[in-house]
Amino acid sequence: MEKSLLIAGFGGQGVMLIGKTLCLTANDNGMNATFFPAYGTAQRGGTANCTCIISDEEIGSPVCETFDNLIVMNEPSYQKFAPTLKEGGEIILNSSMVTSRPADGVKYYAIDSIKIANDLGNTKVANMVILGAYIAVAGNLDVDQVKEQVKHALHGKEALFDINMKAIDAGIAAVKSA
Amino acid sequence: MEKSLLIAGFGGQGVMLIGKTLCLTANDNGMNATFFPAYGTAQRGGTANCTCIISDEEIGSPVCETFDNLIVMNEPSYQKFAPTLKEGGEIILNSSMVTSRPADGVKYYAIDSIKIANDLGNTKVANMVILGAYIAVAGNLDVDQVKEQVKHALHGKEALFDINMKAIDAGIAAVKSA
Amino acid sequence: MAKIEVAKDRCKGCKLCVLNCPKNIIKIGSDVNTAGYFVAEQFNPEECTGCKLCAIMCPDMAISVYK
Amino acid sequence: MAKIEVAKDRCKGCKLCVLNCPKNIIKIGSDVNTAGYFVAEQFNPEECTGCKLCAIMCPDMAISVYK
Amino acid sequence: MEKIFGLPSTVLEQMTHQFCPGCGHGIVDSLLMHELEEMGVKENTAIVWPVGCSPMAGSVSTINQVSAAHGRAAAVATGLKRSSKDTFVICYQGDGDLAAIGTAETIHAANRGENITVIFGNNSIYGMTGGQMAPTTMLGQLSTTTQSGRNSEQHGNPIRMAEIIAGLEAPKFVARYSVHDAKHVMQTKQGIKKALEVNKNGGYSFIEVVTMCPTGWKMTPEQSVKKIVEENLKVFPLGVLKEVD
Amino acid sequence: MEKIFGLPSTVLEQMTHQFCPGCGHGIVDSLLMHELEEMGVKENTAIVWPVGCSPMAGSVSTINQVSAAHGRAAAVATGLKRSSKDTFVICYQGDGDLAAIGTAETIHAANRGENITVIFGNNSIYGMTGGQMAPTTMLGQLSTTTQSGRNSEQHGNPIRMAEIIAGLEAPKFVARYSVHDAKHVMQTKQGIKKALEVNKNGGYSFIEVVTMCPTGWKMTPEQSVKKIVEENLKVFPLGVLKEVD
Amino acid sequence: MKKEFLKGNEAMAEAAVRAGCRFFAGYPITPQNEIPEHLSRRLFEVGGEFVQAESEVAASYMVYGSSMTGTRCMTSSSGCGLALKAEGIGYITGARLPAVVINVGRGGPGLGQILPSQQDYLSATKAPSNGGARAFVLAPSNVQEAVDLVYEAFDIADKYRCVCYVLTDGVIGNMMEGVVLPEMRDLSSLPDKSDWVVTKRGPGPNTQFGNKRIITSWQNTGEELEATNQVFADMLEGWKANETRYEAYQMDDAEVVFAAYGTSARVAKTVVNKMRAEGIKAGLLRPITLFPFPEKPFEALDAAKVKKVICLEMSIPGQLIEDVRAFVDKKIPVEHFGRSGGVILKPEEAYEASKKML
Amino acid sequence: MKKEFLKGNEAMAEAAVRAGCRFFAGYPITPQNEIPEHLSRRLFEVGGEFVQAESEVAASYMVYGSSMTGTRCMTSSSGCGLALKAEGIGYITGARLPAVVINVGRGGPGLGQILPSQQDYLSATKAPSNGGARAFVLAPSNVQEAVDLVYEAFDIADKYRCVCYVLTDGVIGNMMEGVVLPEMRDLSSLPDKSDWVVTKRGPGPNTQFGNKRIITSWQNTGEELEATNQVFADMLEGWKANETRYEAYQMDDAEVVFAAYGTSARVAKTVVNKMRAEGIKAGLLRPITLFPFPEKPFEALDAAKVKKVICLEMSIPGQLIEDVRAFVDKKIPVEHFGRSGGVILKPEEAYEASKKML
Ligand SMILES: Cc1ncc(C[n+]2csc(CCOP(=O)(O)OP(=O)(O)O)c2C)c(N)n1
Ligand SMILES: Cc1ncc(C[n+]2csc(CCOP(=O)(O)OP(=O)(O)O)c2C)c(N)n1
Ligand code: SF4
Ligand code: SF4
Ligand code: SF4
Ligand code: SF4
Ligand code: SF4
Ligand code: SF4
Ligand SMILES: [Mg+2]
Ligand SMILES: [Mg+2]
Repeated sequence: MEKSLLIAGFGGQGVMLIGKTLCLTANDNGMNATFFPAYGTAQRGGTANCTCIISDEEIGSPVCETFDNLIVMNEPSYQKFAPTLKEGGEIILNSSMVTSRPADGVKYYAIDSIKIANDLGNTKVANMVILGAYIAVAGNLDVDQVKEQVKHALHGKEALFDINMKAIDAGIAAVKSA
Repeated sequence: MEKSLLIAGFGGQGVMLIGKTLCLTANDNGMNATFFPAYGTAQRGGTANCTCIISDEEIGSPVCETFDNLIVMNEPSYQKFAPTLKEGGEIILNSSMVTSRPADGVKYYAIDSIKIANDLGNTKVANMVILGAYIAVAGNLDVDQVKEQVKHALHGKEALFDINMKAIDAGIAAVKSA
Repeated sequence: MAKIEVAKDRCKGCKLCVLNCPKNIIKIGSDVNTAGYFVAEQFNPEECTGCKLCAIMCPDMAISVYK
Repeated sequence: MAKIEVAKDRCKGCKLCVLNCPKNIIKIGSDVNTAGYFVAEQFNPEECTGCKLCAIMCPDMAISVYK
Repeated sequence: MEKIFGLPSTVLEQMTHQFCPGCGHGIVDSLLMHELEEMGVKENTAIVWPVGCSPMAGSVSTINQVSAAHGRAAAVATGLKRSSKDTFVICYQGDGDLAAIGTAETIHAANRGENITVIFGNNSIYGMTGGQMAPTTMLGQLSTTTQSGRNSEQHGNPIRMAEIIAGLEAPKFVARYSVHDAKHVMQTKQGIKKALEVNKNGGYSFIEVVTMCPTGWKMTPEQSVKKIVEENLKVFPLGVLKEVD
Repeated sequence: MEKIFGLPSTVLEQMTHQFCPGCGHGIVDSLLMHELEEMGVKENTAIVWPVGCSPMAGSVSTINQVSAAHGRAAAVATGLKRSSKDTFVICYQGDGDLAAIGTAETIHAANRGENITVIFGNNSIYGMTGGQMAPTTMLGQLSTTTQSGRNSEQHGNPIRMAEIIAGLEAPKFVARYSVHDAKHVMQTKQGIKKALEVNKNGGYSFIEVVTMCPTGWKMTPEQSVKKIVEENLKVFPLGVLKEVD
Repeated sequence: MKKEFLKGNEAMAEAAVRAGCRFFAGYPITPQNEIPEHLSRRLFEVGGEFVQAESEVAASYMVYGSSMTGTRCMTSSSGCGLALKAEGIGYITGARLPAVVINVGRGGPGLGQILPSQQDYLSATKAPSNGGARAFVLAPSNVQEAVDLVYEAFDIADKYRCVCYVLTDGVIGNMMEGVVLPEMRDLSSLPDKSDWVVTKRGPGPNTQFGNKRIITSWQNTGEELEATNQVFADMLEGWKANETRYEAYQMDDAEVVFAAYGTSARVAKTVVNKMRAEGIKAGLLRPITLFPFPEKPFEALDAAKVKKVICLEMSIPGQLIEDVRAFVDKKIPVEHFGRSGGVILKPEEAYEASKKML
Repeated sequence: MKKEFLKGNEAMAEAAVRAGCRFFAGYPITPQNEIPEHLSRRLFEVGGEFVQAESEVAASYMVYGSSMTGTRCMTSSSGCGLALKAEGIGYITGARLPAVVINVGRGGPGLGQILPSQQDYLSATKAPSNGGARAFVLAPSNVQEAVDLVYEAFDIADKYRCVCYVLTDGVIGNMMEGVVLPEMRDLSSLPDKSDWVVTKRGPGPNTQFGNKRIITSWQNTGEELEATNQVFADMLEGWKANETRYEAYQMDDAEVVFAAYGTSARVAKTVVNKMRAEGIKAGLLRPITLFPFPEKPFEALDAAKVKKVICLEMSIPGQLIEDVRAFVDKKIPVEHFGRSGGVILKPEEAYEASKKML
């Protein structure tokens, strides 16, 4: 099974980190994964987005027009990318920054990542909340393996392990309780 | 009728001037002519040669392997180019500098240009002697027109007109008397 | 009497105006503009001399000065 | 006692040796080499000091000096 | 109250610079736009932009503009000016552009004394491509291609272009400025004015401006300003290097 | 009698130079060939020839050689030397090559302090291509592209490369010589020796040699020598410009 | 009209002046030096500008700079000099500016040789630069045609706002031949470019806001660049449909067809004449536009009639043959004979080799 | 072996190091900067040298200089950077030196765009330089293949003493994908070059007299250059006969054949799968060597079976299509669909467009 995901937001919201973590996990787990970061001059201090495809089989195109899942981190990204969701796909909304909501019938999860992160004591882990939420929604990756990846990325900052793990769990919980 | 001519010698022997003069005359006379000077790094202070083709009709290739006529101004050029004469072709030899002679049956004119020029009072007009000789041999150009060209080339040096004209005539005479 | 106006959507919160105001009357505020930057603001206009140093220093031509 | 030898087929008759011999004992002769150049020659070897100035000046490395 | 400073008419209100926060190019561009307005030449000016960050200023400007290939601004300006003597031609180039790939074009346009003004935004880094070493990078400075700092053995030393240009005969005005604080920005403004006047009177002028690239240097604008004072100006001394009347 | 001067073993007896009579390149080449023999480095030397007349010396030499594209000798030398530290690398370039198309490569190899020696045969003309203006052509000098003489308005002024190179930090020896007479040839010989020693000890050295191109100047060798004294040396002063130990 | 007797390079340079060329930047390289040399004098006489650039790279950008003022302009070079101009040719093309480029071909690759050669066919026709840039490529085969095509090249460049590339070689550049020079164009009769030149104000091709003119080969987004690519693609289709030119010589009943351009086509003509004299039905198809390539006459060759196509080229391996093969019926064998690297193809050897192929 | 998850550019750079590359000279340009950046650190670690050149032109000649010492060496660039390297590529080719060149394609012509594109097909395959120089051109379509081909490119370059050119694009250069890196080559296992390197004595390829080595792309006479051209031509024939590579995917019974390389081939695969799922007999021919072009599988397409060939490319106008058209039976219609200028081709649109063509 192949799952395509687009993650979009401002630069600095951790868009790339989320995508890479997911793909690294899949790769280490023997699955195929492609991570393609959009680049261009418009990127300077502007928006950021990336495409992640994870599959059991060989991956054809690493880019696509429509996606199984979207993670939208802010309102402009929502406006731009909401139409790229496949029929039957699911959106994860960072509701702290996205005010719009999908049309009826589109499945989505509104995650107030900043509030959740603040409640945990550090605004900066908002992206981990979203990461957790996605794992819960997609269901194709093992939570513990993802956590290992995050720890790996935090190498040298062991003090932050705990709060990041909590944020992932909180994201998962937010989806489950939705 | 198309006539191809190769002129070869040392740099400084007037090879290019002879060729250009012939072609200019033909051109002014409504005939077609091509003048192609060989060039290359080996030329520096070395040998010089050019191909002249004169014809009533459109000229195809401006270069060829074999020629109706050759003008050879020195021995090395003779060695190199003698084999390029067409069957039935004619060679004009600057016998002041060329000691070899063609095989039996090949028509040639040995012109002792330097001696003739010296006799006229100026070694430098040796090339005009050769020019005259060629006109006589080829027979496709009008002597007076050629002389006009030479005068044109000597523009500003009117004092030299006379000796140059004489040199041409001497060249013609040398062929006729051969 | 003088004052400055910061064009909110031009400002990128770089602080160069703050650093160069001889009167120290500019700060980066808590307002975020559409590009996500915290914007500079003058907090003591009465002290402003209209020296234009902040404006000439602004890489984004965000500051207008009035006198 | 010294003398020079000019390698006939290297010489191009440029006269630089002639111009630079402090003893003025080189000239361009009337001999033509295979490349068509008139070749330099030493005409008063007994005056030659073997200073090598002619040789070092020769662009064509045509001169050998003996002492 | 009267507006005594604001957007010049050479700048489009509806567009904002795409520069990073605190980028020195923005300051230089601001000075240039004001100056062009003040000199009344904005209708017949063509700015030759290189490839690099500085051309991002182009989109906010109302001045006619040309994009030169990376390094070739001075050659483009030469062709343009020679074929249109009434056009006021200005290049504004970065250090990768002017001092690396464009070394030959820069020096020869100056040496021919082309009737142009070259403004050289020296930020000691390749900003646009993500922070690689430039010929003007400081010794010890980190960049993505000098990950343990530039060292003179492998990478050579920071090169001083204004000094090279000043050593040529034709240039009429050559100077180096900095935009790290307001005082120096005011001086830079005078320099640009002078350079453009030389241009108007027929002659080549060259202004090097030491600027900050917070993004490429991986510093805040505040830190960048400090780095200029503590490091860059020691290698790139300010002042007028050549002035001919 | 003993032979005290003759062909060095770095020169092939069976080949003669293709230079025109009185060409200064031949003198410089002769000095270089003698020097390489004297220094005992002929077996592990590579001469990087440019495109121009100077490489015609190559065919008579027994030294390993490389032909660089026009202007790129210093870049070729950089790659060669960096990948083979034991090879002694020398460039011998003309003025069109080094001071026009190769300006950037020349300056940046010098600025990086590449461990090479650059010998610059400055004959104020494009010899090989038939006598076009070079960046080092004198004002007033006739050439096939300045048929009424070079003038500074249209063509700029003769450029002084040794001065530019001497202004950089890395070069260890920079000097200008001339080969118009035996005394100056002897000085040039010392300069080449010094430059090669610097190279051997690890460092960049640059020697500019003012030379004559009788063919390009449309003069006899004798007139050419006179022209150097009367014109060229006034624009290109001789001497050591930089020496670092 | 007086038929002058001129060297190809000089004649082309003069033709440019008469076509209204008022700017030239170039760099010396054999075998085309008479072009810059002639123009260094002539352009100042007619009020234009000549710059001997510091390099071929710089020369190409000087031309770019001049063209954006609306000035008719040109550069010329040979061999590796063209490789150095590749980037600039792409910029000119991408910015949709008119310019004329002459290549007087020499041997390659690399420095190769200064002697005449036709080894730049593919580079001229397929990839004069990066990014899919294409130029309109003309190939004269005598001095008169060289003059006429250079003269016209400026019109083509202006009409399409493209690079018009004249591909010739050291034979045509250096030979002298009779030629009638065209009249001096009145500059005021040249196409009006006021709607896009950078020396005027008002909206232009790249203007988003206000009056400013922007000359650039950069586009802000992929979509904008794609749109430009599409305009260019459509233009190329138009060229293919309307602009191809060729000469068909003795083709009516030809059974042996020679394909050749430039100097080689002259050689081919001599060979055709010789074969015809012997009763062999030979003919010549000579592309005059190398790009757009005259596909039709080659596609039209009838396998029932034509026994062989022989490409004569001064290039080994053959280059023109790649295009010829692509369009000729697969049933007709297409062969190559050529010389290369500066060796000039001679009619005698071409004749011998061709006879062997029959 | 561990499958790492790496960015294409970085992975190619590391593959070069492991293949024994010990010299790199380059100049920054998006989208390939991670190649020089990675090598600026790594090459010094392994005892090699990295030079950030003053320009692309200089970089290409530094590589030329390094290669003649026998060192495995490389340069990389994109778009207009390759145009500037054209002259150097010709010199390397003409002097018969081995070198690897990577082009991470971006939009063009001119400056164009930094976004991914496939607009350099013709320049890579037909005319990477002047004078008829050709390079061996490889086109990977995923990161693993990019690594493998870069690794092998050094062997190819050494084997033929040619430029081996890896043509990829901004998608493959910038995407991350799982990849198994090849082993580190033992430098002593690399081909012996002592018979021609300039750092040794003894007769070499251009030696006339004595022991000296001469590295040059110049030849003293047209005849000598022609002989070199002929050697090169023979080598190209050998490539055509022995070295072409392609992937045939679902081709056995294919009625609709896609032709695509690199990133577009991945898109094509997705389209093929989708069509197959619908019962349409689609297949893909993916050239891996772009030059030598795999002519045979295209010539072999049977007009009785194949109804259409569709070239998918990130280039408008199409470029690969010129080769495909030249070799496919004229009876089979060959069409093009693509995006250009930096717009990445998407499988959905490719599918829609292709369906319309059926
Ligand atoms: C021929 C060419 N080479 C490389 C590039 C890539 N490139 C774009 S901008 C740039 C340099 C940016 O540095 P600089 O000139 O210092 O300008 P800055 O961005 O720092 O202002 C480079 C190398 C290019 N566009 N064209
Ligand atoms: C890229 C390139 N451009 C131009 C040329 C033609 N060319 C050959 S030598 C030369 C210049 C010769 O002048 P210079 O460097 O001064 O050397 P000289 O012959 O005077 O010693 C030129 C322009 C070339 N071979 N390659
Ligand atoms: S200098 Fe300008 S951009 Fe920076 S904080 Fe002040 S107003 Fe904002
Ligand atoms: S005008 Fe002067 S005093 Fe007023 S805010 Fe700006 S810098 Fe400060
Ligand atoms: S310097 Fe040498 S070449 Fe010149 S005349 Fe004397 S010996 Fe002959
Ligand atoms: S060695 Fe000295 S004295 Fe003797 S000939 Fe030569 S220059 Fe004259
Ligand atoms: S990268 Fe540097 S130079 Fe470029 S806009 Fe940002 S701060 Fe300015
Ligand atoms: S043309 Fe000039 S530089 Fe070249 S060999 Fe002749 S004299 Fe020497
Ligand atoms: Mg910079
Ligand atoms: Mg010179």
